[in-house]
Amino acid sequence: MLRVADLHVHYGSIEALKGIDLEVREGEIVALIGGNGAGKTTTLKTISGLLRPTSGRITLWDRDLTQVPAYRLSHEGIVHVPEGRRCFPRMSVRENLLLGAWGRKTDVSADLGRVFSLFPRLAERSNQVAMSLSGGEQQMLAIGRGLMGRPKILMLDEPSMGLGPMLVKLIFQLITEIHEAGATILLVEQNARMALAIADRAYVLESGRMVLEGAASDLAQNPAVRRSYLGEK
Amino acid sequence: MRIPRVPRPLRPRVLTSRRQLGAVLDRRGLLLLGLVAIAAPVAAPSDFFVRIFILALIYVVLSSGLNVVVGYAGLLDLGYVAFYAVGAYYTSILTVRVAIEGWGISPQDLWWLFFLDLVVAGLLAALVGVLLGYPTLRLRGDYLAIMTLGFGEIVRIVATNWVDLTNGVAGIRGVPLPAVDGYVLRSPVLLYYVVLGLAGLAVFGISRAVRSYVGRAWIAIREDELVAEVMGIHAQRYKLLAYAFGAFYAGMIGVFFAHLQQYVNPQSFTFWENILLVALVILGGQGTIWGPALGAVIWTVAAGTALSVPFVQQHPETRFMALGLLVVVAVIFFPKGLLGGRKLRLEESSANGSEEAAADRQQARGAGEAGVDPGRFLSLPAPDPNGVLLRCSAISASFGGLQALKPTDLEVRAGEILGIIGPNGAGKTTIFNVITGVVPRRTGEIRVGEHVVGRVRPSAITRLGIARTFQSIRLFREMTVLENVMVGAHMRMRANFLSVLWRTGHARMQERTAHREAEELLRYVGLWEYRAAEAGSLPYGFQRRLEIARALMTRPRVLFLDEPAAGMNPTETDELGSLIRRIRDDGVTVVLIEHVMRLLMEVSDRVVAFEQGEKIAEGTPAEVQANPLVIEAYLGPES
Amino acid sequence: MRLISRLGVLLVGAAVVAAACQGGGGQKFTIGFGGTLTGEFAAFATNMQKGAQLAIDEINAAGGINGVQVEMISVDDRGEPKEGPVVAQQFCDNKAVSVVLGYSFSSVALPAVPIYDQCQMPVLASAVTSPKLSGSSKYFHRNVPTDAYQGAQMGEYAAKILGLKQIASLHQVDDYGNGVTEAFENAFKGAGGEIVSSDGYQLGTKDFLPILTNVQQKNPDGIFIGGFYPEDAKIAQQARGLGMQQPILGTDGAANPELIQLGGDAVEGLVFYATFDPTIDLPAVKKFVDAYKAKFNEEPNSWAALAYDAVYTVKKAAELAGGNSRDKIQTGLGMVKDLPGVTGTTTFDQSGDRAMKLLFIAVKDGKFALAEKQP
Amino acid sequence: MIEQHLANGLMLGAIYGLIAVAFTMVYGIIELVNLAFGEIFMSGAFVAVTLSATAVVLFGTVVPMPDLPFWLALPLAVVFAAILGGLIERIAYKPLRRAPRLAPFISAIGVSIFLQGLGQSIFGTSETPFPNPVGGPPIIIGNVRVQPLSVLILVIALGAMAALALLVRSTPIGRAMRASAQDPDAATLVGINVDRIILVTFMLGSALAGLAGILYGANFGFAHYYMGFIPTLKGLVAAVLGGIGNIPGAFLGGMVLGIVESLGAGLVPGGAPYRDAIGFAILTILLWLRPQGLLGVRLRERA
Repeated sequence: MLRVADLHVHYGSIEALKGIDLEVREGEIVALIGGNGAGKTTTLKTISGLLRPTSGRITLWDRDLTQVPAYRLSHEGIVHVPEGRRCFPRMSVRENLLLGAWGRKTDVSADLGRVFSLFPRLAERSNQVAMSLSGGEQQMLAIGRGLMGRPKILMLDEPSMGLGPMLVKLIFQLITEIHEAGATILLVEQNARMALAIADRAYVLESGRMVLEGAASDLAQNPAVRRSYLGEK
Repeated sequence: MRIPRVPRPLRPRVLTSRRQLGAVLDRRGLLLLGLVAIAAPVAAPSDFFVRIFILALIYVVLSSGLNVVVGYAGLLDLGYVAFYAVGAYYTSILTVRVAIEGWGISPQDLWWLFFLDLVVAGLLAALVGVLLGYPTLRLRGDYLAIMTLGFGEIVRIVATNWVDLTNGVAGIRGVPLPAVDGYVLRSPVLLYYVVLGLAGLAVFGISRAVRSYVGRAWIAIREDELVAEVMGIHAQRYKLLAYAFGAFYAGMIGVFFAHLQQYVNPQSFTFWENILLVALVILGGQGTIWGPALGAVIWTVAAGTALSVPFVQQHPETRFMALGLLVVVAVIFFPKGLLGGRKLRLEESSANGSEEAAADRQQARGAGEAGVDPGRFLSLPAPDPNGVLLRCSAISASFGGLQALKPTDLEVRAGEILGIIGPNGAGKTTIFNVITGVVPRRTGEIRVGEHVVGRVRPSAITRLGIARTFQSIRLFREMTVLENVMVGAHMRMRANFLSVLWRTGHARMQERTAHREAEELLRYVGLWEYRAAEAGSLPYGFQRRLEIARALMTRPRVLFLDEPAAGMNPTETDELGSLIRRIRDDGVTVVLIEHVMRLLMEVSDRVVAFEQGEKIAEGTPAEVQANPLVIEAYLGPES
Repeated sequence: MRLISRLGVLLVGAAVVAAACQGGGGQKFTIGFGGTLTGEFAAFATNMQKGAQLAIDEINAAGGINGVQVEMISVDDRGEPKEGPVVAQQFCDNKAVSVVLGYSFSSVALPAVPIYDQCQMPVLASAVTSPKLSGSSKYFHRNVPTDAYQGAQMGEYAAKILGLKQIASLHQVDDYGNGVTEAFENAFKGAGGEIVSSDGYQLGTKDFLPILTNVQQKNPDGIFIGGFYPEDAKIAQQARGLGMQQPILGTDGAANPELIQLGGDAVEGLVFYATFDPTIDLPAVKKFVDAYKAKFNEEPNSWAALAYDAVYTVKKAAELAGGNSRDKIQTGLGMVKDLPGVTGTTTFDQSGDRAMKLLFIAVKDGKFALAEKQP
Repeated sequence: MIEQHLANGLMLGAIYGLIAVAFTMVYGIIELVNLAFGEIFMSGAFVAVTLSATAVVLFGTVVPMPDLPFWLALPLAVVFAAILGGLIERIAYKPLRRAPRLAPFISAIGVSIFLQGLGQSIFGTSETPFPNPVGGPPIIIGNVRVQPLSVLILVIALGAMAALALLVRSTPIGRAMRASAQDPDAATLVGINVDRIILVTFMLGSALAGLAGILYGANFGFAHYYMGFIPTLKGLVAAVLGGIGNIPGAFLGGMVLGIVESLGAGLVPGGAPYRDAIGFAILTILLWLRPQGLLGVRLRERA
């Protein structure tokens, strides 16, 4: 469904991605794991158009997205929930969610109802401004806002970052639920253990190159992965 | 025959100054520049150009002085010209209205007053700078700009309307030309050399100031005032110093201007002048030594020579249309200024293979081999009798009615690693903020050892041996890695401002010591190779470590780490764990907020758990992990 | 480093080129014209510039000065005092320039005077009226009378001829406004009148309601404005808007046809004095007015007229002294006596000022006309 | 008498308020102090006066003009100002989106200088008369006299401000504006064309500045290429007074500044020449006591 081929991205003179290939099939959860500075966030930002690749192709159902401006991509069905949640801090929960459906006139309130039923905490706080929410609630809001965009593919960047163990579990549970409801998900996670637990397939990125890929369960058994990313000595 | 090079002593200048200079200007370059400056009036085809050069040099002083405030300390000042006015009016009033008209002294006998006034007016302007700067200290960014604009206008309007003192718009006439022992410097060429001397003095003084710990403090404030404060920099004091120092030069050159014109009136000190000066600083490159000077020369000479172009003479407004266009084009193509934005990057730093750098490296390595113990810098005072370093009793904090931290007791014992856990919004970071003075506490008492901490600025708390890092990394991104760490030495820099300008032996030695310590700390955290890289260009995990090194540079008794492992993978997290242990073993007590339980539970001696602004559990890691309240609120079952 | 040394070379190079451009001429009589040609207050100098240009064109058509064609170099000082010496130096350095005209602001002329003094350049200014310039240098002349003289004339006129008893005075806070108003007030009080209020305002003020609201309370029987026509027009409009119907007196600053365009009905009846009256029935004036209108599409004002006369005064000086050098012009200016022009006759006194008779002019039916009552 | 001074200040304040709102909108979205509003202000006045004349002198030559009625010339001039503002944004600010903070500010200064010179080239150095579009006798309430035009100015300004505040608060486009202001990247990710939103904001702000220029010109009976400078400075001060970024605050700031100036110039003996200083002094004192402005919210330091 989503295919990334030979993607190169530069920050100034530094090459952050050195030709990566990646594929997400419909209905999958694909995890992208790797160390700091490996290029995980860069990959997502490039797919969602925030960064321009130096070369390479990004296609969704064979439609070339490489030259589509960033703001169009969410309308194409690529929705990116960025690292650090990035809710609109001085707007209410409801306004944040409505913005998720920006540009769409139909069925907005129905979608709003669906998100509220998925995240009852948000429904309770729908008139609070986003900056007054706790970290976990903000993450729910960010994901909810993403869902409002009716994603064909939902890209989550470090949804567990900075959350306590219980919340991390809750967020992963929610991701599984969303997936079971039919969403295709590309997940970037530092918490490789959890990510591999829920993913169908996974990629391992190191210094801008894909070094491993395969079924998530296989990778979770791979000794190199276990040593580098699962913290086994 | 080859003469073996003797390794030179370690020179801190090498790494720090070049980047700040913007354009690299070595000794040869300086010499050449000096020669060009000296030859300029002789080479000039007519006195008209000499007059333009004189104006250009006046603007060099003004823009360089303003650069201290805007470019280094990061305070957008739209009222700087007021200090220039203070200097010009001070000398005019004293010379003409008091001495010549009031006391009937002949101008010939007053020639020395000009030279005296250069200094006195500079000091007076500095004083006014402090007075005007004081009420603006709380303001940030654009508010500050508008307020300084207001001050500038007020000074001008008062000068216009206080006729008894300033003679209003009519101005003060008959200010004598500069003279030496009665010989009047009537020739523009001689006047040029006077102002060249003043400009040289200004650029020299400013370059010395900014290449010292004072300059680092200014840049730190510009980059992140709160963090600068936490590094022990009394931000308000240094902002005032920037105002005063910048104002000094404006006052000084104002004196020259008045005597050059033999006349002052408020029309020379308009808002337009302020705008122009800010534009010159930005166009040339704010925060570089030569940028603003270059901007001033280009602008003045271009605007001046345009006066001779027949087309411009017929359509005078095109002179300013062209300048306007030029500004837009220049800003679009050089947004950081002509000399700005030339930074040493990661790759360049290793390519910086000059002999000097090599000598540096060798020297530093030598020092390491000589068995210097990194922990030496982490020297600790003797622990207090109860073994408690920090005791908080019933401290609390609230924002806008929301009580973020309910009255809480907390003690930190010497030599331990204390872990703090809790869900988001539980008040963990707030505790850090209250202890480090970043957030005012509503109630309670904090003791460091025997010392009761009053309601003081963060910098004062840092002086008590408390250092911290931030949850979201807050480095001085535009400074190099080494400079970042050196900022941490700020509290130990005792050379006063004058000896910094004079670069006394004491000041130099101090700078060298800080440099050496910073390099060793960088080696301690494993970042030595990156010391010349810009901090913002480091990978994320390195930035975390750099923040720790910078905090350690303040030689703390207690180090507060706020989620240092956030965003690290397990391998990095493990490395971080051993670094934290090493820091503790070297004698620094550590307080650690962390969500990564594997790390926290492994390294902590004790753990405190918070929820909703309250302490809910305290004990050994095992105890806390087993605490049902903690499990319910935070860890969840099966942890 | 290379950047900076290259820049130095570049600058010096540019200077040389510019200087080369600057030389030239030699066969021409060159007049320097300095004034504020850009910025908020550019109108005064552009008017003078036009007047001078007209005179130069006429003279050139008639064979020039002492047989030499005349050209004018205009330089903008932007109204900035710091430009004063630079512009002066530019004229001094240019050996072709033998006299300098113009000047919009005394504050720009004052720092320029010592430079002209040094290079012995005669100056004949046409719009600066500060008493401080009187006798500031033997090279400095002007063909516009000083504020002190003009203001006093108006004060006496208001009290004695118009018979006003109580006047509220408004003045722009600068050399010109302060000087002219002080003279006016003293003369008016000396003649038995009373000044009920005296308020200042900054040049360029648009909103006079605060002052006028106060003036209205005093209910004077006349309002005097020591300022320029844009402000005169606004004061008149706003005063009429508040329902004040008192007669308004202006100064030579009002002597500009724009006053009527800007002020409309509100300035009807406004009385002021001037050195120049476009409606006066003299052949020379009519010729000047017609030629000016034809060339510039607008009515001439007194600055245009003064600069026009200044050029003819320079011509006369050159002819009297028998040469076109700075030296000769300087000598010649001292010899000019009762030279007729569109602004009356020109003679310079010891301090370089011009003594002359003022005309009192009123706005009548949307036009300037000699006031009914003349001294 | 004090009532009269208040009435005087109210009208002046309405004009300052409009410019302040223009500053605040643009500042709110890209943190830029757009000093070029001064020249947009000027262009508004000139276009209105030009369209409603039978002929004007442009570049020194007489050009016939359509002689439109004021009520038609006004909206056309406002549209012109909006388009000019949009052009400036595209040419001088958009390339600087990722540049250091002060760069666009300096670019704005450049634009301002350039347009001033252009104004002088086109319209000459003299003031152009601006005929009073609303004649008629003054309205007298008690012992206060106001011009019908002043009342109209107040009504137009209040209407424009209210419409704008409503637009930003309660419409989707307003929501998108706020979102782009608070987090442009996140706004892009939800599908908002941030560049276009910024352009729209600029055009709206420019329309207001142009409107302010027309009202100012009509009220004081002139148009001049330098006319925008001082009122714009005042508008900026007003925006800061009100707490920059806050639309009703900016308008309130304008009102406060207008009234304080009028009272200061009228009631303080010898105060008239100091009127500009009065405004700045108030600003200084207020910022000292309340650094976030009248209605601004103090943002808590993140740590």
